[in-house]
Amino acid sequence: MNIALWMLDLALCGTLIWLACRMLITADLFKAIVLFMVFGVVMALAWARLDAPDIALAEAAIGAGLTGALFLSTLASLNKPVVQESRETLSKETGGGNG
Amino acid sequence: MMFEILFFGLVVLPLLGGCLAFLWRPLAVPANGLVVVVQLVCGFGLASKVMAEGPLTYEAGGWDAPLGINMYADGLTALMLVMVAVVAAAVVVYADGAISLSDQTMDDQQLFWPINLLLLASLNALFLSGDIFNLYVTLELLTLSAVALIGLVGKVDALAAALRYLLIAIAASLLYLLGVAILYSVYGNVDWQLLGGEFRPDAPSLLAIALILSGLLLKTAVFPLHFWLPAAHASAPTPASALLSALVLKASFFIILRLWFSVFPFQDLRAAGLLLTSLGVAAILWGSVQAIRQTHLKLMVAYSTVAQIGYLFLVFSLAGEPSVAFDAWSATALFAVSHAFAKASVFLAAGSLQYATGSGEIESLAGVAQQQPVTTLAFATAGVVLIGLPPSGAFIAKWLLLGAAIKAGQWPLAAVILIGGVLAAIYVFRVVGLLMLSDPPKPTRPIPGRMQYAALSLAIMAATLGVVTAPALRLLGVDAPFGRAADQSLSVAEVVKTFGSSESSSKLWTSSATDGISEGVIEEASNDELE
Amino acid sequence: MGEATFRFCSVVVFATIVVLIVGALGAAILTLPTEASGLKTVVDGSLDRSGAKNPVTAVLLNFRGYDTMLELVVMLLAVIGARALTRGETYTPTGAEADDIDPLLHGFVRLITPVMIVVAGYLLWVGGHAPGGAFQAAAVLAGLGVLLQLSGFPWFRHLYGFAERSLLISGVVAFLAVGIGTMIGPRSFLQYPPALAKTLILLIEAVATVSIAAILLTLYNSGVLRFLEFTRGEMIEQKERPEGVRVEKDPAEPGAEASAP
Amino acid sequence: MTQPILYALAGAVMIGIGLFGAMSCAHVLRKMIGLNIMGAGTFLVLISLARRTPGPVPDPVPHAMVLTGIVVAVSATALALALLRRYYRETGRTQLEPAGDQA
Amino acid sequence: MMSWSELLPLLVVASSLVSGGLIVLLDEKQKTARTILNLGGAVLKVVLVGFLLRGVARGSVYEFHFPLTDDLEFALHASPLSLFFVTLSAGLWLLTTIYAIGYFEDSPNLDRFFAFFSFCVCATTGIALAANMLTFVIFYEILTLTTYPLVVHSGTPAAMRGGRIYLIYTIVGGAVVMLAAVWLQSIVGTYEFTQRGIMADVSPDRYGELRWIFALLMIGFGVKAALVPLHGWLPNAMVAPAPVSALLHAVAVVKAGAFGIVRVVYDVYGVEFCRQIAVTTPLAVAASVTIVYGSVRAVYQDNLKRRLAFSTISQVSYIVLGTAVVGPLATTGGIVHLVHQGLMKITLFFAAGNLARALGVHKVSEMEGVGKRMPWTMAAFTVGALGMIGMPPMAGFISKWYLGRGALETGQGWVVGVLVASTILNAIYFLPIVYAAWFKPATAAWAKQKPTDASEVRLETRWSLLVPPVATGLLTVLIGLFANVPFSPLDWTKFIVEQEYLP
Repeated sequence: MNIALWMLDLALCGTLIWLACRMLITADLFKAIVLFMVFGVVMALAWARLDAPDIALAEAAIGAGLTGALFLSTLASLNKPVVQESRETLSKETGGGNG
Repeated sequence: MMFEILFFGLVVLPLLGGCLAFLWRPLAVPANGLVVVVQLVCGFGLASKVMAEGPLTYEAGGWDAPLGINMYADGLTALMLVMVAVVAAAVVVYADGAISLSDQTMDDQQLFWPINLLLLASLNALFLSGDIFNLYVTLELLTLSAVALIGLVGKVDALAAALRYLLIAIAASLLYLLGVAILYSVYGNVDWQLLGGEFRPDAPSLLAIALILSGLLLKTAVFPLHFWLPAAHASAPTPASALLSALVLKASFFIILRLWFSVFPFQDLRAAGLLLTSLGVAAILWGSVQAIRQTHLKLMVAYSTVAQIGYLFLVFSLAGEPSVAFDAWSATALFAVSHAFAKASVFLAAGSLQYATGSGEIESLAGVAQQQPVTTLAFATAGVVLIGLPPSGAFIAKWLLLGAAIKAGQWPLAAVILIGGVLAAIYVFRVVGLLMLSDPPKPTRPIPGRMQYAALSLAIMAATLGVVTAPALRLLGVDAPFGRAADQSLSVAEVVKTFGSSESSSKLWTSSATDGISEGVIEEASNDELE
Repeated sequence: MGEATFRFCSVVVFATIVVLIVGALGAAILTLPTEASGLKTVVDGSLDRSGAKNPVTAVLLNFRGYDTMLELVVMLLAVIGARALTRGETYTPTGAEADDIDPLLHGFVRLITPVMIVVAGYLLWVGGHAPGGAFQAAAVLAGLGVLLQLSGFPWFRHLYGFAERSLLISGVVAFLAVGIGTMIGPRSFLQYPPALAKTLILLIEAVATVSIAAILLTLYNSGVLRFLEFTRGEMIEQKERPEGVRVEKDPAEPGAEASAP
Repeated sequence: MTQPILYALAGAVMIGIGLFGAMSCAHVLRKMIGLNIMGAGTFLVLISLARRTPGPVPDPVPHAMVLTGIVVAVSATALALALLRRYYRETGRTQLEPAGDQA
Repeated sequence: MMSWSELLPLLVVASSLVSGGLIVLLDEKQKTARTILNLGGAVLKVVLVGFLLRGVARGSVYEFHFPLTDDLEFALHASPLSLFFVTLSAGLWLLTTIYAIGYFEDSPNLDRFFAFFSFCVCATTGIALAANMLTFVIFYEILTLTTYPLVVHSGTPAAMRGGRIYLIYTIVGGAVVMLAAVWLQSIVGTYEFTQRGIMADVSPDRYGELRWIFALLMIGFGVKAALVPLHGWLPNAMVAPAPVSALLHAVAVVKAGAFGIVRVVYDVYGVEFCRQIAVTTPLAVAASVTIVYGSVRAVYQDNLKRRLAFSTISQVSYIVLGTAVVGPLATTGGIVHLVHQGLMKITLFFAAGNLARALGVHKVSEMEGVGKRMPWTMAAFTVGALGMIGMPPMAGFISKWYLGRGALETGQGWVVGVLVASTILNAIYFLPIVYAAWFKPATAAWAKQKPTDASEVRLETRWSLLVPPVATGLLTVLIGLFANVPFSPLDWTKFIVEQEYLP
């Protein structure tokens, strides 16, 4: 197989690993999630390289798209302030923990 | 063929019921009731059919393995399905009472019903599955339904526990899936019987074994991977606690048992088996001690689960000794069933007591026995089974395990089996003693009868399980991974007479017999029974 | 042992575990034969009887259709679980939102909606013989749904209750219905008659697409919570009503339910 | 060293990274990201090993498995995130404490 | 279908189980129904045992087998030895039931009490009839469980403490027995209790293991038989109400332990084999130590029940001693003491219970002059005490006589020394009580207040509390006097011993 494709494969693998690391390292969760969606897209390319178009489609749509959206919306709700009453329950949590 | 009906009753109907229960609330309780009854019928039906005709297989989708997915039912499967059916019946009755105690208008507790049905369906599907990837899917199904059940409460500790459990379970499933992937890439199929036929202990296969085991051990919560269990099982709503401790853990253990003895070359894995067993030993001791130290009732029961799970892992080193392999293996299965009944009952009783006293602390149980005799009796009886005292199935199982340990010359195991029993006695009677204190008879909330008697009936079944060990062991003998001392062609009574004194020699005979032979024996044996 | 030390030690432990796994995995992969066809030949052998020309679809919906059905159940369970957890966080559209939609977005949505529906339909249909199928189509539909919501189409928001629930379960039910049908057949569960295979697969996929789309959308929705709509009063009311099927009192809140009636 | 093996090794590395993240990160959201990476790695191993077929067409069975796997992963993630949100709403926390029982 | 010969032993065991189960279902207030069930169950059991006795005497065999696994089975078998024990427990249970009904009257939780009371006796008969070790262990453990609620019946913290101690001792003991039983089975395979043991075809190189197993069995049974130093639970269990103490000491628990030892020596190992592997002498020593130690401790107890408890510890070891001193006469003495000690000790506890209930007398020092207030009770007490000392013509004399002769016959004179010593000690801790009760003026608090209950004016206490001790006291004298008539305990024992020794 020709060298260019080899380069491409290497690049894809490298990018994937790099993205994976970045995701876990970056301090900013929002950035991490964006990286995750990019990661999904790159994965789709990798799938395509492995002659798995079905999975490429699914990954692009579900893996990158929906999961990313879920992460984003969750992050958004985590950034919202919590109503006062529930803050008090903070002490509760240790109460039920295992001894 | 009849298996179709059984498959329908055990998998299709619960799924359908779950959907409908979710769709239209008035259907929820009837659907559960119907499914539970059908499950009982199908469970025992399958058992009798297996006992009569030997192992059964069924091609879901009509494509034979390796292309399609095979269902497979032998004695072990049948026993597990019966276990599920019985426990589920009691839990559903109890849950009906429990839910009636709380506000009807909220739908999230009504969601217990559909989730419960899906959980039962996934359990049955798991026990019937003959395909390790299908096992992955059913495991995920089981995990999600379990997590959903824990989360139902919405209490903070329950949420934390459920979240932790889910994270662990996802990682575990991925490890398992990775192992499956490797096995597929080596052998080109995922049917565990085909795999068992061609399994080679080469590097990738061994790695696959390690991955699959680590995933399943995480889910089975064997020491030291138990850290997620107590909080999860203790903070879940009581019916869920019962289902989790009694059935869900058994599912992942069942897969370990199945793969280890029917697929993996366990005779070449003595070291690994020894490791598993030592984990079990550690679990027995550590879990029991922790249970003794707890102040919260349901946490105590949860730690007792950690301990009792340990007993299930003693088989992995005992089975290395061919002459005692079947005893150890069947005793383990028997112990699993006995523990399922007893632990479910203990959890249900504990939940009732918590409701009655309005507090989960053990101290607050002082003198409750006068107001709640039935629940107290249930708790005590089931507790006695946990200790492993007669005439429970656990007693016979411990007797067999003890015998196996002694014959195999593994004295430490014998000691641990006994010590575990004594420790269990300490934590059980600590509670029973408090309950029976005469001072001061304090007022408690009334508990609906169906909650009390669901727990009690399970407890009594657990306590009298020893009476039916003979048929249970004959069922387990059907296509067991080990030859059986006395084959089914003789009625067990005769066996005791003829083989009784010279049983050791007869053991040696069958240990040399291959599965094929013993299967043949079973075939003709069952024919004899039919006539 | 200090927090920092503990953290450090655990990180070291984790790292060693991971390195071990990766190393073993890599070694195992390198020992594998570089050529293996798995079940490809078997699949090709019976592809013509499967009712789908795309081998993946054939495996997904015929050979291992049982898996796929259970997988739909998994999604359904996720929805039910999320539903149970997001209690009280009702998704109430306010009239205001419906008004203050950006007209540009509005027009764009009007434009894109039919296109996406067509794309979804194409993906679904093409799945029979080429890459594509229910999941991909459903994903597109779900994306469309999200878009419609963001652009605040009120009519969409009203899809709740019985109708929504029936959409959610429809995929599983379709599978089960076909399965029961084949069992009455009398054939094995989900064993399509070769003649009808194509039709049945398409039928299941069509229903599954809509169902999966609804599920994905609901999952997404369970994420979009209006915390600020969560007023004090509701919270208090939340705390006081008995929760879940629990029959025991939360041990951490002494006295709340302790006294017997 | 063929193309499938390359991707398989990359997958192995990703599994490692994801697992490490899932174990060592405190924030639940990041744990979930880690688990998703781990899943992606697993799928990558499965698919790339399925590509070892002689001809141009890979073995379809793992593809079906991975499609199933992806959907299962999304479902699990969604449930976990729902749990996380509720947990946050009750406690205002985004981490699982105490450290005694690390997930 | 099951034949009568299979059914009968099962019925003997199950009768009290059924009555107990029915009592559980009763409501606490249904006093008459409960009483009927209690007495009915007890009487029925006695009748069934009667059938059994007649049948066995006519040489017919009663067996029940139920397979649990391939090589484990639940089996009952009515051998002469087991019948000996069954008759004792059935008979004394009837009396104890009558006594308990009168003793408790209207105190709370009686359903629970009487239910477990029945279960307890069910377990005892099971132990007696067990045909193999598995069955024996099953009932042995059940006995532990069913006696616990009786010990802690009063529900006071003290009772709970006593119960806890009792439970820990017996559970550990049970575990040891179980270990030994399984180990034994792994050596000799499946077996049933058979006269002269089952060790015939065990290769000598396993004798070492067999000795270990024997030691374990003795320890395990020694816990319930209260062999020193395993006796710790017995004095603490004194917190239990008088009927329970009577049950523990005379009918059920302690006897079960002793019976287990007898079973092992005669029907598992075989007494000859025991001597062959030289395990009897250590056992004899342990028994002797227990006899002397128990008597010595008894002397220093002021609390009446505690004194009786220590006396039990010493007296029960007579049975063990008789077993360990190999030889027909000693064996006769030991086995017959199973019954004699039961009768005498239950008499003493009934009497003690009456004193406590009617006059609130708990201490020996309070008993001065009590004989005038409660002559019948004290008469029974006196008979029991004298019997314990071994004064002819009481039953106790027979036991000691045969034990002594057996010892001499086998040339173990030191045993006689032990007997004499313990007899003297018995006299030291019993005679002063008797003397004070009859001949000293009443000084204690009870002397001041007049009896209130009408029945206590007519009789010294209500009849249901009076009949049992008088009856047992009477029996103590009678079986002493007519020791050699057919079907007397001694006669029956000789029948057993013949089968054990004569070729």
